[in-house]
Amino acid sequence: MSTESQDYKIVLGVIGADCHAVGNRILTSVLTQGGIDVVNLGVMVAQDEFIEAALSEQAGAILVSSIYGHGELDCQDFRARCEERGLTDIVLYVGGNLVIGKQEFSVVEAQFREMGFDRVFHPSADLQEVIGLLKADIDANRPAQLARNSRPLADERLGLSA
Amino acid sequence: MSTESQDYKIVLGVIGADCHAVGNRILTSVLTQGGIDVVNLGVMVAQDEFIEAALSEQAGAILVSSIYGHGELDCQDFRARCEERGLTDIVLYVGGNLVIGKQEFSVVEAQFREMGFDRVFHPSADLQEVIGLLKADIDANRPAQLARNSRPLADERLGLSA
Amino acid sequence: MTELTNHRLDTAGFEAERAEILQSWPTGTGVSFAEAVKVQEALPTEKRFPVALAAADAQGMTLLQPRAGVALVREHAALLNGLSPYCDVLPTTIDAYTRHNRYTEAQDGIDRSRAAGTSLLNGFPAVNHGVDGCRRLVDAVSKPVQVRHGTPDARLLAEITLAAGFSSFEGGGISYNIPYAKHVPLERSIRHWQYCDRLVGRFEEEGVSINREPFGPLTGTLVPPFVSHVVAILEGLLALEQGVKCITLGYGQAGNVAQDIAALRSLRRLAHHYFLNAGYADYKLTTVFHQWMGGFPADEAQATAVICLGALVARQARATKIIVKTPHEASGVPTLEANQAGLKATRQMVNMISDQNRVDSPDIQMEIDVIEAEVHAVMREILRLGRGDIARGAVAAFQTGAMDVPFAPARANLGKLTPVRDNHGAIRLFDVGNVPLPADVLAFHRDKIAERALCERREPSFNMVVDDVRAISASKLVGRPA
Amino acid sequence: MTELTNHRLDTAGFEAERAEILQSWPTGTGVSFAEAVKVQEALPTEKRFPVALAAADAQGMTLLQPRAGVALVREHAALLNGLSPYCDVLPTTIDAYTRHNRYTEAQDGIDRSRAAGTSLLNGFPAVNHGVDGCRRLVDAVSKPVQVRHGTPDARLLAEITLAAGFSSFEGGGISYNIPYAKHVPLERSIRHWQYCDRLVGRFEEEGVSINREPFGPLTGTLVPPFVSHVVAILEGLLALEQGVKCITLGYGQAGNVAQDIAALRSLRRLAHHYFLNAGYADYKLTTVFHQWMGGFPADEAQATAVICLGALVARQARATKIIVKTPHEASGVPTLEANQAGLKATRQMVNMISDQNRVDSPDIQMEIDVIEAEVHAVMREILRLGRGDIARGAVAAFQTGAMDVPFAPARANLGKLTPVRDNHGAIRLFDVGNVPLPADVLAFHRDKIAERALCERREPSFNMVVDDVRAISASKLVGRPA
Repeated sequence: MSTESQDYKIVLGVIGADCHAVGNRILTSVLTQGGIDVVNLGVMVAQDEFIEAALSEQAGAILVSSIYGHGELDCQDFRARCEERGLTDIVLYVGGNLVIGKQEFSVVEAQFREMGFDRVFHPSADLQEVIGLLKADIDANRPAQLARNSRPLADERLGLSA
Repeated sequence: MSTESQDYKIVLGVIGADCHAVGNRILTSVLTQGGIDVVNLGVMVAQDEFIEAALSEQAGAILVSSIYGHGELDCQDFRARCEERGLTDIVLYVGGNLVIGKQEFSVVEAQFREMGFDRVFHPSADLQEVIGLLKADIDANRPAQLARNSRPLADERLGLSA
Repeated sequence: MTELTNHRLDTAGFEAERAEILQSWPTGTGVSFAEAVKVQEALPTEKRFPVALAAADAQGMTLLQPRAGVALVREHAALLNGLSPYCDVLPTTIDAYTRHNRYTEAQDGIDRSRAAGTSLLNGFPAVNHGVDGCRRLVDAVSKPVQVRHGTPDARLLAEITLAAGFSSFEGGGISYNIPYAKHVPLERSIRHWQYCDRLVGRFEEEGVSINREPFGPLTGTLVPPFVSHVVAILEGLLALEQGVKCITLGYGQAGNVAQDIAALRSLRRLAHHYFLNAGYADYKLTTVFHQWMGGFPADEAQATAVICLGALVARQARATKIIVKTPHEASGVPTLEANQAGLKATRQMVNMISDQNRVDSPDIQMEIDVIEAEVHAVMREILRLGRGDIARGAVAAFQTGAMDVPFAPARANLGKLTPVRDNHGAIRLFDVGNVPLPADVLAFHRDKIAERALCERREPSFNMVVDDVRAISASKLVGRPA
Repeated sequence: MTELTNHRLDTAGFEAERAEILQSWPTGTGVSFAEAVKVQEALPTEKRFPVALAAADAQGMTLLQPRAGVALVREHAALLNGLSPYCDVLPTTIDAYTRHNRYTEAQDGIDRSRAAGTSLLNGFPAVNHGVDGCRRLVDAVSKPVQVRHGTPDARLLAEITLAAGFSSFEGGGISYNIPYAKHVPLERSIRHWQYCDRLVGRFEEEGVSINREPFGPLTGTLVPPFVSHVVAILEGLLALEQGVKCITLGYGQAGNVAQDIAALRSLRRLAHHYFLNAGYADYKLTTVFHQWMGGFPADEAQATAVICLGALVARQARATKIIVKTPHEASGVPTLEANQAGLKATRQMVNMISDQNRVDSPDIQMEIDVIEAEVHAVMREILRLGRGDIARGAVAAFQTGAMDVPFAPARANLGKLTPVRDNHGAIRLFDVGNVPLPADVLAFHRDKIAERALCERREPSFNMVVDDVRAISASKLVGRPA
């Protein structure tokens, strides 16, 4: 596998009026060390800011955090908005305390998958597992092999690419 | 009301193989201060010991404690045994942790009332309330007024009776 | 806006500003100060926050307060009345949209909550409910109620809630900006909170006491005691200048028992020192201890243990009030039952510790000495930067990083200071950033961290900090390598 | 029976007694010592109690152990396996009929439990299940298992359970008589426990270590530390004489943090003092701390707070093991889930305290001094009464009341000593009875109680004691007047 040499660029942020900054810092640190190129938008990020960053940075995934319980309101129509803006086939993850109060996780998960998120995470999710899933999902979503082969593979093998 | 001058004698004990002595001490102390004449048999008391004491002391009630969970086994047929031994119309109370594990109190109460106990108490029952109920139940169970009137009422009124 | 200084707002300017604020959202027009004073005067004693605090302080009691807020008035009143038997003073937690003055979104949340039959907001949108809605709430409960939020510009919120009979108001120009906002300039939020404090001062002048409580825990994550103490002292001074008289300073549990006790004891002492030195004498100072504000274990029994440690330390340190967490903490907004459980566990622990021996030790004294040296060093720098004015000085200190709150979202905060736990779990400085601490204090921090590094056979690094941040929810205090 | 003395039982007498005991109930015939040694030798390391204790002691860890026992083997194994992930060492609590050697009633309980589909016994009737049943249990679990009971004559129980691979045995001739029986003479129970200890000594001689744990908390109700310490030291000495080598001494939480820490620290020191002075050197000493053994609050959140205080103190005092209570404590035998909750809360608290500063204070040192003076005074009297023999001395001391356990059911106990809490909640002596404590110690107790009486404006009386007994379940430590 040559996945090590692949680039995994993601856009990360805390959505809505949510200013919980700690998890965002931790995520950035752990994902970066896990070989992910993190474009961190910080806290209080609007849907459009996520989408614009993903477009301009050519990111493979958007990771949306929501800790304060308004996730249900803030994440409405996120997938539709992405497609509307031409961001098709992007991997969408969401995680945190997504709803008000303690609810069965499977119910919350189903709700957010229904809303178009590819994966839904607990606040206590194992970040190493998240890294693994993220890489797999981004790989699975990449343009066909042919297109990819047109990139300078030799350099990649020699580790010469920046 | 002349209840103050009445005697309220009860037999108290912890039934079966149960050696929880603390509650027994506390009960004795509080009931005595509440104007109840307590014949305390202590811990590890057999059904027959309760009954013999109630007969010989002419007690108006038997208070059975059970803390260790075997109450269900130890209290079986208590009422029947009382009647068999000629102890009819005695007030029977039971209290403590009567069954194994945390069960709905109303279920336990129904079970022990079915077994012939007049009242069933939590371990955290209010002891002042128990004293009130005990006096009322003993009074209600006394032989008819006529018989009672044959006792030396004058002495009672003067507080001369031992 | 004129340059920010720590001086009492002049009456004409204040009244002009007020007129503007009350026009900024339709419910603002429901506010009349004369009416507000009458509403406050009509409050029975048992609903006055300052009375409850003064009584607790005089009798050496510790009050319990939960957090709670839902979208609709009736549901919120029912929630508070469900909590009331288990606590001493009541909260009203404001929703996140209102905190950012997004009243349109808050209204949307109210409407959707009505439709859904359950609160979709994480708090009570007091501005949208207006004076009448808030008064219905205050009328429906039987204990003092405080507004708890996280609003950089809380002027309209303060006008509406205080007019409705809330008798305590949490927050401050620094503590409700740095941890709660991203783009708000510090001079702006401090100025807006001068307004809130002046409003409280106006009530005091009418003989109505309103409690003010700067928000102690800041980001709630490995905040060194001196950092939150400096903010508390600054906000206390800013409030006193505007005429506030009843002040409760806060501290969020850090986890190490000795450090936490030292922190609460030194907070009281340092505050009196700065308040009295600044010439204020006519004030009532009390303290509030926040149970662990960082990540909680998901398991409810484990979460209750975290709550219990906080309760124990708060009582050992003789806090006037405890802000109580719940066993649902890891899942966000708790149910009524979970909230009651947190209060009951806290009450039991507080009661069991209440009469016990005063806790003291050389370790506690050492922590007090360190905290005091740190606070004095930063306060000196703030006064220097502000040329004697602490409002100007505070803004400048955050700009230069002389004051720096770890893990804060605000751009106004430098974010270079990085804390880490030492080998006993006390919070030390891994990177002091630009904070001007004395050399001996820095050496103390370095030695303490080196002791841990040696024990764990790894160099101190940001990984160690990450491990610490996640430790309590993983059932440890210190984030050791597995 | 020859007169009781503290000397190793001679082999011939021991073997004769053994033959008799194994005949006393049908399952006794299933015991063969040679087989028993083989079963013990075949135990994997992770199932050996002494190994777990030694490792914890060496690494400064605190082990957690729940209580659990139900009537049937399969159900009991399932229960232990449900607890196993949350604890370090396993219990098997024996039912109350077996404790009184009423094996016929125990059999009735087994039969009725089978019929009812739920355990009607409050523990595991190990004698009735015999060596085979007990071996099936030990085989079904993956951690060390201890027998926990309250049996004045535990000879057959010890034979059967140790032959089946249990590797720790709780109890002692005093601690399993005075709080657990009514009519059993003390010389008889001590003699029967010499047998149990000798049996363990025989295993030690075969190279198989078995842990012995005298029962620390006694009646679990306002027991002054010196009272349980004297019993622990006596039972330790009695066990050592019979060849026991792995001893865990216990203490039950009294509630006052300073006194509890002092008690556990002094217990270790005093035990070494008496053991070494008596000429024993080849032993391993560890300690066990029992979370609050008195009445619990019915509310589960409040009960968890009581559990958490115990966990904190146990870890601050560096106990080797904690016996963990559950949020169902007030209702008797807990469910699996409640038992897990108690363990999880305890683990979280222990972990959070684990790395923190050693707790020390003048108060703790004062309590240590008092406890040591008390223990030495009573031990001197016991040695005097026994003319140098602690077995004879123990019996005589209980007879005269020189040793006296509060609230004990046994007739062998005088019951004059009456404890009460002082103004900080520490346990003091309201009535010393016939216990020969030094005058300065008595004055200390008197002063401490007077301080409380003054504070409560009432004379010390048995009412104060009653209030104290009921205090924790009513959410207080000290039973103040309403």
